[in-house]
Amino acid sequence: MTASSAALGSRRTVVTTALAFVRRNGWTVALVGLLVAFLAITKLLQPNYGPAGIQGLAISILPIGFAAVAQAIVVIAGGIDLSVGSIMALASVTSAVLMLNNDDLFGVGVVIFVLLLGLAVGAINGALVVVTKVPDIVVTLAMSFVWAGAALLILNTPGGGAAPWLMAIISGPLGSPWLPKALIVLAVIVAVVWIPLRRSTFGLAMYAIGSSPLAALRSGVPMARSKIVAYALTGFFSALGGLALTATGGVGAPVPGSYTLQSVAAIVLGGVSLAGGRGGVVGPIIAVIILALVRTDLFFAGVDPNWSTAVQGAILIGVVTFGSLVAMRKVRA
Amino acid sequence: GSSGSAGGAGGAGGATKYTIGFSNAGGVGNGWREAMLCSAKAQAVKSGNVSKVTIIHRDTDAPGQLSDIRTLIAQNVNAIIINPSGPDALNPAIAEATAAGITVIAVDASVTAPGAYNLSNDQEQYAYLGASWLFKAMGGKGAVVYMRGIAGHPADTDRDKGFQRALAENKGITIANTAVTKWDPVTATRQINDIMSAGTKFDGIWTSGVDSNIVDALKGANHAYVPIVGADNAGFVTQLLNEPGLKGAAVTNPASIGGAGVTLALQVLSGKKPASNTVHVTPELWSNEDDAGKAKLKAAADATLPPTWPLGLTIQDWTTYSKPELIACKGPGDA
Amino acid sequence: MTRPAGASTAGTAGVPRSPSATGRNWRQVIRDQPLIPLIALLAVLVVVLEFASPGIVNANWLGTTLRSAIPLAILAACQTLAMLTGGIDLSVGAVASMAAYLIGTLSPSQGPLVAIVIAVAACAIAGLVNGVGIGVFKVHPLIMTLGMSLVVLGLMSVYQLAMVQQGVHIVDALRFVGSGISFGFLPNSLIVFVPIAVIIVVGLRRTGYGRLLFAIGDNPIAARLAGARVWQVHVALYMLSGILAAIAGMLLSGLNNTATVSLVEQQVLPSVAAAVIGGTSIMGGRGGYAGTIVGALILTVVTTLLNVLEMPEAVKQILFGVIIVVVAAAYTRVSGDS
Amino acid sequence: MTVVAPELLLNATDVAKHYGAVVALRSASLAVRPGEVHALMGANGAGKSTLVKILTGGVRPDRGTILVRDRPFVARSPAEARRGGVVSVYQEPALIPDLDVRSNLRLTQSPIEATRHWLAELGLPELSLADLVRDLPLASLRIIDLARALAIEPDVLLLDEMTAALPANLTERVLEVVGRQRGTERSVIFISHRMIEIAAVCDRATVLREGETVGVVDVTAGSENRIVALMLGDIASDLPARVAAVAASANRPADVRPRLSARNLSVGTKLSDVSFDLFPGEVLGVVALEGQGQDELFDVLSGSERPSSGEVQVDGAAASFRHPADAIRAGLVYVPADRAEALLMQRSVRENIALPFSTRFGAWGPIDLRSEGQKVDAAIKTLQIDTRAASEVRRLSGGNQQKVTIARWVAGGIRTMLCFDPTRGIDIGTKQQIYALLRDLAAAGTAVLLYTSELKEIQLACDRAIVIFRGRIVAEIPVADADEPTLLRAAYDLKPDAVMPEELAAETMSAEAAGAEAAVADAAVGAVASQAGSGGTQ
Ligand SMILES: Nc1ncnc2c1ncn2[C@@H]1O[C@H](COP(=O)(O)OP(=O)(O)OP(=O)(O)O)[C@@H](O)[C@H]1O
Ligand SMILES: Nc1ncnc2c1ncn2[C@@H]1O[C@H](COP(=O)(O)OP(=O)(O)OP(=O)(O)O)[C@@H](O)[C@H]1O
Ligand SMILES: [Mg+2]
Ligand SMILES: [Mg+2]
Repeated sequence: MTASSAALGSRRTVVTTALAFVRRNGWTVALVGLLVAFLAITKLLQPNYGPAGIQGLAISILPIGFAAVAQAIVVIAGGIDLSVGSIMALASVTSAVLMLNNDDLFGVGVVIFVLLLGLAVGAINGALVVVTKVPDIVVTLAMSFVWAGAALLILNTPGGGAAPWLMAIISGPLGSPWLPKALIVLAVIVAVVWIPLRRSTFGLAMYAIGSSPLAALRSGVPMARSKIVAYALTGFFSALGGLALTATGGVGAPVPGSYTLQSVAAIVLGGVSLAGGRGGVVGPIIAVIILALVRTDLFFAGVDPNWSTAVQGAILIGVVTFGSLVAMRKVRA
Repeated sequence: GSSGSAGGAGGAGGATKYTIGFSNAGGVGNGWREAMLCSAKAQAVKSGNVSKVTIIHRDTDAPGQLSDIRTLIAQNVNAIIINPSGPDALNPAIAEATAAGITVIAVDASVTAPGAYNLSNDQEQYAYLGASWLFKAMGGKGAVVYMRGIAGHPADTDRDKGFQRALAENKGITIANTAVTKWDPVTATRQINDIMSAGTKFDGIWTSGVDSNIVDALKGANHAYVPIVGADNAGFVTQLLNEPGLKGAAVTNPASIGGAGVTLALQVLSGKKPASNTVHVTPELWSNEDDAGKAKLKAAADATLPPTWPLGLTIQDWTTYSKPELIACKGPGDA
Repeated sequence: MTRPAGASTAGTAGVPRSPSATGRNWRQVIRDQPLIPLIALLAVLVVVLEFASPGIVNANWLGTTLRSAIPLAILAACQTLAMLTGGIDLSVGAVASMAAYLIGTLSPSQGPLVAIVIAVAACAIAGLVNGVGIGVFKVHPLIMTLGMSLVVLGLMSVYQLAMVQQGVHIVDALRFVGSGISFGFLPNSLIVFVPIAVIIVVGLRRTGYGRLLFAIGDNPIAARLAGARVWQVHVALYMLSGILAAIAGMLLSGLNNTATVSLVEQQVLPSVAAAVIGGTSIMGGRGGYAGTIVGALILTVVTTLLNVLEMPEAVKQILFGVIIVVVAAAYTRVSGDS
Repeated sequence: MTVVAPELLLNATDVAKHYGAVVALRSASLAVRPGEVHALMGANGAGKSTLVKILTGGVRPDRGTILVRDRPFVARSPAEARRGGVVSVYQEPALIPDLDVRSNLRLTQSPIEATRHWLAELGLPELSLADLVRDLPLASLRIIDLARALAIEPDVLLLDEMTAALPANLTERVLEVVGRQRGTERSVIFISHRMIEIAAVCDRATVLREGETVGVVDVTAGSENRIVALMLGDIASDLPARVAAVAASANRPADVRPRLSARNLSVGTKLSDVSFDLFPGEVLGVVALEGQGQDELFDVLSGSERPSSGEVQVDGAAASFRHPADAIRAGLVYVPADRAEALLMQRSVRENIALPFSTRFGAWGPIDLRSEGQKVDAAIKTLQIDTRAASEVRRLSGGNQQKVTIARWVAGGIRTMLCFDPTRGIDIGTKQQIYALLRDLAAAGTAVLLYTSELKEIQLACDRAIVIFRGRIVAEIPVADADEPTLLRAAYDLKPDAVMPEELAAETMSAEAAGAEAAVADAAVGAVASQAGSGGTQ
């Protein structure tokens, strides 16, 4: 390389770094653009759309947001967890049963307990995958029945209660009316867990086992342990999703919603490769918000609600097809 | 459908026109829920007082429905009718709605928010009424097959309470088998066949929602008919009228509760508030044993409707549309 | 030009019997004939069922069991074929329901034959779109078929509202085939199922297309380099899956005398489970339909057992999950190369 | 030579390992002294890789003792072995495709600066650590793998067929670096199927046959014969005859039309203006360093990629391939180097061989099992495939797997065969069979295009060779002149007897050492040349 002034050099590195960032995170950057576009459309369709709408949006995406993060982690690590929804139900009923008629301090204990439960349940999933060597999708499909059954054992109808502070923590705005607490909670929890994780050796290990198990083994990655920890983290975030269900609903919900498949759809839209090793958690969270906005916009546009189910399916197919076309172009270029 | 658009256009300059939002949280493709929505639309047209019914309808749970209600608030509707996903979960959004001066009506199941009105089918009474009739029809003794809905669903829980109450009052009755049908005809058919295969003796069947399939299964297996209680679904009512030797009763679980909700909303909006915040639509029981019941069955029967569609198409005093208007399923202003 | 025979074996290590030779033989047998342990498991379950409810196992029971297992086995055929290529078809529930509902609503006006043709064509089109997405645009099958099931369910819900006046009529022939039982133990649906089963079992082994399904599941690059146009195989596969789903939907609507837009939804995960229990690898390249049929029977018998034992729903679900894990784990132990 | 310390650095005795009924290692012993480069030799399936995996914790042995510096050494994972000072570069790269190079180094806690140093030494000074591994060519990955291993200064470094996928220039650098380990406190265990490399850098060789150590040989001039004899057992005596048979190659009548012609083929910037003719009955060799456009050439001819300009002609008529199926229909069949690209690992030998029969849409129907069986059996016989483990191809040895990839096309009858490095990583005996097969096919009128990374093979199997450099054909060499020095110089695009141009040297060597290295490189070429010469006179 030829000599150049230090200033020019550093500016160039800033630009190249930015370009490299965009290149590597192209999908996420595009998603942010899409999100802004949808927000604009929403405002156009419904000039009244404001803090209340944002508030409602934030609360409604909280459980699925956690579910998407949960799914993203395990998929990055080369697995898939079809029991995310069931673990959410289990966490939801457990927290609701334990919190009912108990004081705040106890409630804090319950939250910790439920998160540990999520870790444990996830670790069991992971251990089964590792020990039985059965494909992840089969193990977790089977375990989805087990955890859903366990949730029903604990509570066979919606019941229990949520600690008031838990409900307060996610409702209402913080500071500006445009900043819903639910979104802050999601962002803070995910950031606190994910950022250090992503930078740690374990984070690398997770990407490694998802990207190439053989190479990971030979790079000295403790395979079984990493996989189990990845599943445990998925359980942890699923439990957060379950707590979010309790907190938003005020009761424990024993019948898992369609969160599992939604989470898979969200992470794929969010740029996580189902083959493992690629993607992050920011994309999936944005994808979750976009999916929620699409529904709102369809509603504001006066589309028959039955159509909107079809439209959502079509969007899912369309976006993923687009993504794979882009990938194919890249390979050719 | 032309009456809808005519009503919408004709009344433009006349009486006050309200907009109504409807939030439904479950069962895309579920016949009962679709009928509920159609009845709300039809009643809105019929009232002549509604300019628009906007429906948010999807498979979701409390968080999603909270967001839906807030979306409706953002639309500045005058009233919101909710088929709630849970009793307490929606309270924050309902409070926002009432604070914004919006009338909130919960139909089918109730909510606990103080400002909201509840207009619901009494599910506990629904089960109690049917089970009591059944146990009497069985002669106060014998074994009953108890076919529930979805484990963990609020309506199923309420119905279980009613069923258990009737059971407690009839000491001679035992449960031959409890099956959880998930309100899925395929699952329910499997279960009744398994029960018959196992040689389980039973003298009556109480089934939640899935009914005509059970009769079909008995018939298919050449099993003697036993007294059976189901809901006012088109297929089952036809069977009650036409199947020789079938003794049974249909308990109404009217989907027209949606239309009733519109009526209640308009009453509240026009200042005629009901005495209590909770209005129960009491279920009726139509048995094919007595003439009164038979007459009701005959009046309701409609072989052209899909077998799973509920026949409680109208509720006296609450809905005023005609059946074709309901089936047209057009709201005010819809083409 | 001839070479000494030694040349070819020089590259391979000798293969003397190891101490655990008998253990390995036992495994080898199970590995080559996975049907044997599956059928044994089925037999054990039947015995347990008989113990749990003495007298239940009789001709009548056989008839109703087969009758319920057949639609499940056909749906599981969709999963088996898709899984052989490393795919999955989550849209079978929506597609099969669509077939049932279209026939139910169209037959009064169009006549049963036209209604069936329209329904099967609609299902084939849904499958075609799946196949194009997966084969041409390389969309992951899980996502493609999940999206398709939403599209189909949404469209059918819209259609349902338009068709309420028509009512639903279950064609008599479907009732006869779907729910009838002849000679006390032979469900009429065997008329449909036996040819399907034979075609699939034999076809997988003895047709070029069957070979290609395995080949693509094992190594799509190799299949392509050998001249296979992989997308064609996918398109044909998912169209076939759509048609099979249509058949299953028809049988189920006949069996239940009902047609709704979500009739078959609850059978999707069991159909995947049946294929897994039957020994088809979800990773592709390994499996077969005979095992799937036994898998469907096993699930049916397990369900009956749980129904008869009146297990609480929670326990049922737990046991259902545990059985899948245990059977799949046993498979992997025996056939894997740990 | 080196002063050999009396005590052993690594001493493995009586190591055994079986997989089910297959005995991978019966009783292997390996004694490595400090400061030596020790060759581990053996035919395909002899157990070399298994022994490597056992020594580095990838596989648990059934039996045997392993001592490192006289202390028992137990490694339960590659990471644990690494901590114990035993590190391997495996046959396949151990880098994570979705991470950049730096993260890969971080993952293995490899010192970055030392790795950079070794990358430079090994000929990749410009490599950016921010590059995603998946974007790098295979050869670079092997080098990164090696640099990473060298950087942690292991006591024992195991290189399992390190050079198999490397172009000649990088191979030289690796041999040179490995050679430098001699006389230090550390040792290298070196596995390669290329005798020349063994002769160039190794002090001693341990030979495995069928899972057993059958001899330890001091590597000196002429010891190759002894090693080969030990490796192969009985069939060794058969080798020279076959080499001779190859030498008597075909004479083409003057009026014969080319089977396949490339006319001004270009693919982006990778391949420019390539034209050549391939005649029936000839084996045309393609020689190129890594990444000179040969991959693109084969991709175009096999229908995997479309040329950006130019034309392919088959039997004189223009042909356009959109898919491998088109090429196959035009009679062009392709044998990729990577067996994982060609084989259905879980399916039987029969299904693998019969695969092309059923790929056409018209052939989706019922299979005629009788005629299929006959064709498959004939192909198995022609290629002498060992079918004891025929129910799943993954259970075959690498060499037999490679034969299956060829048998597939033999079964259907071949007009034109495109072979991309078909002998990569397989043993001498099998290689000989493949050369003979290519000659047999050519004798029967087949046209064969053969790319090989082993220059020696040109003279063993080809009639003439074309050399590609930076996407262009820079030389066409008749077989008689195609000795290794000539080919190597042509591959670098050097005029005969010219000195390496400066820029080229800079590209392959670290800048500061360039002057010194040039001499070494020349010496290596010389060694290679003399080696080839002695091979020819056997
Ligand atoms: N998974 C397996 N199960 C049973 N036998 C196997 C398995 N893998 C390999 N074998 C047996 O090992 C022998 C050689 O296989 P191997 O993979 O070691 O080849 P290789 O010697 O490494 O070949 P190459 O050098 O060409 O890579 C074969 O005879 C085969 O039967
Ligand atoms: N995973 C496995 N399962 C079963 N057998 C195996 C396995 N790996 C290796 N083998 C057997 O071990 C023997 C030795 O294999 P190994 O890979 O060590 O040979 P190698 O000497 O490295 O051959 P190559 O020169 O081809 O690399 C082979 O015969 C093979 O059958
Ligand atoms: Mg090896
Ligand atoms: Mg090998």
